[in-house]
Amino acid sequence: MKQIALIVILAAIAAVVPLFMGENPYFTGILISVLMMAALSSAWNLLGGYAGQYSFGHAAYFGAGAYTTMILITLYNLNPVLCMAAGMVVACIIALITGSIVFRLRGHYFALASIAVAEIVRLSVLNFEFTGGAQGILLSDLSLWGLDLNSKNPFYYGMLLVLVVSLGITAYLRKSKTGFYLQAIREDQDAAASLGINLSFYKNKALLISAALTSVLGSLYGLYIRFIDTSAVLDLRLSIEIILTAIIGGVGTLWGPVIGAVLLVPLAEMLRSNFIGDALVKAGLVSETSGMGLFLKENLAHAHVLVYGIITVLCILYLPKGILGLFRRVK
Amino acid sequence: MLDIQNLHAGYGEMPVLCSVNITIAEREIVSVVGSNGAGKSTLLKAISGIIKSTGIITFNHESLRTLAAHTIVQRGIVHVPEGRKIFPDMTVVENLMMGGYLHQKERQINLDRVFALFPKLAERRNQLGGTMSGGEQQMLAIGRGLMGNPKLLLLDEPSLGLSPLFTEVVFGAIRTINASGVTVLLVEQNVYQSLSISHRGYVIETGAIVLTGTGEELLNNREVKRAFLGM
Amino acid sequence: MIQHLLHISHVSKHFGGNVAVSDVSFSVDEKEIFGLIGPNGAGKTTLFNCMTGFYPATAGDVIFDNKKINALRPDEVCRLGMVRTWQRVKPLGTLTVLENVMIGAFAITNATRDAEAIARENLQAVGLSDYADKLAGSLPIGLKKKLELARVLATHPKMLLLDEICGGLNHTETDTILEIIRRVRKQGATIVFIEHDMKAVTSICDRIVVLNSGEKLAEGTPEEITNNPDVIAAYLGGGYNA
Amino acid sequence: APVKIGFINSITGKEAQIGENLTNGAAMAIEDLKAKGIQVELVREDDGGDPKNALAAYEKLVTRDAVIGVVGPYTSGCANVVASRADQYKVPLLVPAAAKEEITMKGYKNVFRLNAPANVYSSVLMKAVAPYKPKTIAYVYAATDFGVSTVKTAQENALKMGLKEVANEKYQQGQPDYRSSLAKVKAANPDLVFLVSYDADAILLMRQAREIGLTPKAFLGAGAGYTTAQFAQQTEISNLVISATQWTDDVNWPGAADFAVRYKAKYAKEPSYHAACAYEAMRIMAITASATKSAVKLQAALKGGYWNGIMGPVKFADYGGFTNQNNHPMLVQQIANGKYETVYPAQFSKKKLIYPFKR
Amino acid sequence: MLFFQSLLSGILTGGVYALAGIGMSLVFGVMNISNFAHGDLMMLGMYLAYFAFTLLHIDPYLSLVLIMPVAFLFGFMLEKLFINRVIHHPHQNQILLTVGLGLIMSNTALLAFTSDPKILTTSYSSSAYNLPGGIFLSVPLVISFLITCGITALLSLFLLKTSTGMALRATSQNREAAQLMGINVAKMSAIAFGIGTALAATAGALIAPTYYIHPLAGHSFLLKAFTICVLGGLGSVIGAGVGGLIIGVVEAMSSTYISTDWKDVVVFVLFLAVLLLRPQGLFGKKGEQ
Ligand SMILES: Nc1ncnc2c1ncn2[C@@H]1O[C@H](COP(=O)(O)OP(=O)(O)OP(=O)(O)O)[C@@H](O)[C@H]1O
Ligand SMILES: Nc1ncnc2c1ncn2[C@@H]1O[C@H](COP(=O)(O)OP(=O)(O)OP(=O)(O)O)[C@@H](O)[C@H]1O
Ligand SMILES: [Mg+2]
Ligand SMILES: [Mg+2]
Repeated sequence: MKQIALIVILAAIAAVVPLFMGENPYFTGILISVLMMAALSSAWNLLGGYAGQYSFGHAAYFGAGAYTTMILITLYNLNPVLCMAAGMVVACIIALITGSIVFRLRGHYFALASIAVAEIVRLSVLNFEFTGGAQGILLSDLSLWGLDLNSKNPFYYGMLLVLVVSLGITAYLRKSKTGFYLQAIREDQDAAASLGINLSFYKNKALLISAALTSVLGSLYGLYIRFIDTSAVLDLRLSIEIILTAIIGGVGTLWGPVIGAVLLVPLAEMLRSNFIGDALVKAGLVSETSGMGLFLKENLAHAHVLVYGIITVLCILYLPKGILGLFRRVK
Repeated sequence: MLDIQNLHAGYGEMPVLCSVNITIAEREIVSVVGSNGAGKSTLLKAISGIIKSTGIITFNHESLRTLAAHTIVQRGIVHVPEGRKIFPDMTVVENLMMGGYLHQKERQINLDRVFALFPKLAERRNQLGGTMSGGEQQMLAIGRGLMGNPKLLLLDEPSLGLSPLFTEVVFGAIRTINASGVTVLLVEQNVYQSLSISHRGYVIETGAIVLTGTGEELLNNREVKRAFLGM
Repeated sequence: MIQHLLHISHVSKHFGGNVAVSDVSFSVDEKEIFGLIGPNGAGKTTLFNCMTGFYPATAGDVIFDNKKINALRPDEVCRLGMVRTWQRVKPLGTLTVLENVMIGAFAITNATRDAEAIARENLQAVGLSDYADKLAGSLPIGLKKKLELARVLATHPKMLLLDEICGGLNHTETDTILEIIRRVRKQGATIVFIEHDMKAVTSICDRIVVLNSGEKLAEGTPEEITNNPDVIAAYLGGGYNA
Repeated sequence: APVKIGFINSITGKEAQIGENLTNGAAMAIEDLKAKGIQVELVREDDGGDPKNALAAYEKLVTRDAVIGVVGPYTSGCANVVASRADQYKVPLLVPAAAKEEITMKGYKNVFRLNAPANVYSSVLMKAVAPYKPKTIAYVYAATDFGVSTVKTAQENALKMGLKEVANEKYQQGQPDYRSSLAKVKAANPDLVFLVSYDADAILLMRQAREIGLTPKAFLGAGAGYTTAQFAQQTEISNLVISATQWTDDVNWPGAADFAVRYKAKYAKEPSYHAACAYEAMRIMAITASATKSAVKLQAALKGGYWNGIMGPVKFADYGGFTNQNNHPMLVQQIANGKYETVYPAQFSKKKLIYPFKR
Repeated sequence: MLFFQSLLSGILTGGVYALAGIGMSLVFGVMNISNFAHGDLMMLGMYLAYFAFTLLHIDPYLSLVLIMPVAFLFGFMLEKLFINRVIHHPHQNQILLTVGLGLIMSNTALLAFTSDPKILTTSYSSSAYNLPGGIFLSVPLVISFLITCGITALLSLFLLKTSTGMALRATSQNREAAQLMGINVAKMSAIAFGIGTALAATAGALIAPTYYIHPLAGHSFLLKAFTICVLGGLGSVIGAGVGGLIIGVVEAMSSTYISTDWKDVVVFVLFLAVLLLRPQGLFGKKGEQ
């Protein structure tokens, strides 16, 4: 109950943020990315964090939403909401097929089988014609059903809504029979089964919810960027990023994914845009023409993924339980 | 031979043992008895170096406390852990071979000795350890310990899950082993049998030694009878 | 023909060339406490695994409550009212003791609050109340056994399969467990009891089946069994005096 | 203060190897201009090949950094996404090397492109070999946007020329073994083998083609991997391979040869056509921006301007469905003993095409 | 003809895959870690071979003598500095640590060697044995296939017969018990990771003469290596060897008889099918804890 209240309060605060921001598309864009990643990783967390089924193939559901929506819109100009619903159905079908195959496997075998399924989806999309194949799908119409695609606010609220739903489901499930059952499955599948838990039913339940949420985010992403191809929405990198966010925030916790996204997404963007180097130069701490300044400007641009890697490693070494784990310890 | 003074140990922030003092002389069988959760296994783990502890543990006048677990084994202290911990994907023979990891030269002799003691293991020599029955695994674990040429053998509930017939065999084997010059520290729930074969015993309660005496004295102690023997 | 709650009919289980259970038959009546004993590796645990859907039996049938349950999944068997404990305990390590038992209780209720109440009741019954908020993984072996028991009790089963639930307990603690089992029986449950502690077995069981190398060696009352020369030779040993 | 312009490029990620050529070309342009007293402040952004990042980069450049023009991005996907926003922010985008036709076919006022789009790669190659009357063709190409679009237009051209398609092998990049696909091609015995591959894949494919003894009348490489110095240097496999390119160092466009010499001195490697495109795009953008000093005027100046540099005459025109597209004449080159020689069109070349191919 | 050409080149390529898979399988088996940096370690081997060739003029296959110990030490050190510290952590943390290490390695290589691919051209890089019937066998692939077979055999013997090999396996199955046998488990993990790294680097060096060398070049092999060692059964050296051959042949065959662009899909479908029938992989053992 407390958690639900907290979700509502934070969501309300997040909802008014755009009102105060005015026209700042760059900043709004980053916030959208944060919300999207938080929601993605929260949806993943239901399956990965609670049920302990480390899916490395969540990009497949994201891609299913994005592709279904974009194909239906470019071909039939359907209402975006209908498209999203269709995307959800497609994602759920993929999830059911995936579930029936991979849920018989455990541990590493499960993780790698989930990658295999996602790769099959990716390669199929790449090879088929109707999906745009390697060329991807570009959405050129700038207005859809009265929605101004140039405005970012609809996407901001869309992502926020999915995040809130995902957190709400998590908070509710955590204290319910399903939540306990998922955790039991995570701890010991044999013990769980012997206590009357239908393993495949509960794993599939978690997977379906997770996949459906993920697909909606994919649909929103497609409409937001207006261009998708397999490397943007179906890549293994995306799946890994989702997991990374959850782990750095705190896996199997309600707020971990949110915290992970709030930290990682802006960090990645700051590194990408060389914000840190620029800030140092602007603050006059480093002269632009000095060796250090040149290094920051010239090399850091190449090195931002390197720095990201270093930060990942440090986080895993020093915050193994995620950032939430850190607070727990302090408390 | 083994001298423990003022030993403290625990898991994370939770203390389990407080101020434990125990001495064991060469060629003795010493039992530690106590109810569930008293800290018996923890005591053995502290001696074999699996968990960290503070205080003094010396073995033949050398301090063990700072040594790593695998170095302690080299000194001749072999710990047969609770719950057996056999290597599930290795065959019976391979499990035993691992027990003799530090004593490669005597492996064959030791292997024959173990097979003589537990013929069932010889029969199942190529079965995967993980598929053995509970009691079979217990034999394997003890056999594996013997492969390590122990000077001091730490046995954690060796009769757990053994049939009555086989429990007798194992207690007999412990005597034989002891007679061949190996000192034994025995943790058992089977209080009657273990105290019967022990020279001395300690009673541990919530992490502290509360009583000590010869095996016989303890068996006849009122408290012990009430608490452990259900009399 | 009398209706038995459980009927094991010609069950065999092979692992490759290894015969773990071979053509075993027996029946258990309602409200009975039924002992299953035998030397190590006799096939007792394997029989439990075949009864509860963890292994498919190579041959034979398991009939429970007039239903054939051979091909059912473990969770289906549990929901029919037959539930087992694990010889190699399986605590849900990062959940608390209370939560572990709640998982059991969810078999009969959907409400979290009810589950908690049932769980607390059963923790009380086995004497684990003080440990309710500890992580199950950190319990010592003896208490883990008690937790196994509490967890299955919380499912309110018709039939309990207990696999060496007293292993690792001393006599006094064993007595408390036996007391609990008697009470459960009084409330209407039937129990199949695997144990090596003969004192416990003889004091509590109505009837006993002895397995040896996968085959049924003997069946009878505790007296009959403890005086059976075959059983003494194969299992009890000469030093045994009941 | 000097005007600010942005440069979005793939510095990391899968496309980084081509991105680096663009980085170098652009940097040389800025240096050259500086020497001539034309100063601009360049804000560089990496998109890592991800359209989401390219969009963030563009929005950052136009809203936070207040640049008045942007050069980039390199990949077609990124360029498409950014191009679709350019009219919203009204900051001109000059695409230096992305090949996808769509980018300049949507009528965006603020999107300009220097290089010739994908269809020209195939059409120019087909024109170059048409006189020799080949009968059959096989396609071997990477499953990427560029690969698929180029082969599509090649198929259209082939149809017009009456060529029969005898094999079509689309492959995933980065595999170590293409022998089975090539063996299939060999079995079909085509006159022409039309190839689209990235850098090193090209070398791999040609090595394996040689291994299994594939010898058509001509290997036609559409840009990318078949136009690198590294490829040419593998003389065992590269000799007589024909390829389409946006630029060569022996073309008779003003400054081309000189650029090649200076580039080589500075970066210790041959410039690729990507580098030349980036150089020229950055030069045009910087000169025009520093002269106009506002995005609106810059748009007009780009629209109306005319330049003649290392990429030949440049004019952003509207034709054949394109808007603001430089109708860049592509070149056909053939490798002779490790060197590229321009062989088509005749007005830009000194050498003649050698046909058929022989080992 | 086409059939035999595909079969043979599939087998030879499979040999290279196998080596990539074996290194990974070892790390899986002993440390129970999915090593997402494996591809980057292969990349390391490629560069080592490249520099040995261009700077020291050592033939890439000969340079293995140099590369293996260097890579072993590197892996040993990686384990001591990083992996070792997460060995008791949840599985997902270990995976992400290796993801992070992989990012660091590939991006450091990107800074140091730039993103220009390097081509290692030896006298035999594109030469082939011409078998009767118009079948061609790549010379470098034949050499590397033979080397792979040798390494696989030696490694299996090492794991099955030597006491260090057995200690490695014991460590993988129960660290605490292994400690009680007197095995220095910390050292065993480091050795396992060292060998895994050496094998990865060897695989990299072996394909260097027929492939290209690039900071991200190892990534194409990462998923293959995973597929192979899961298919063969985690921790099984022979399994990984066979798995590699299967994948090589299936790829070649499906590219010939189905279509080149669907061949990876065929491989993954086969992979899932095998797992459905044998959840522990082809050569995996299944013992309970
Ligand atoms: N890994 C662990 N982490 C945290 N606490 C632990 C751990 N293992 C044991 N404990 C705690 O330490 C205390 C002593 O445990 P120990 O295993 O030493 O008991 P024991 O005397 O051997 O009991 P038993 O007879 O049941 O084996 C118990 O309260 C237990 O909860
Ligand atoms: N998965 C398996 N694969 C192969 N053999 C097995 C497997 N599981 C059990 N066995 C064998 O079957 C026989 C019966 O084992 P089971 O565990 O049923 O014995 P048990 O009667 O429970 O013995 P204990 O009293 O020692 O627990 C044993 O010999 C054991 O080695
Ligand atoms: Mg204990
Ligand atoms: Mg058993």
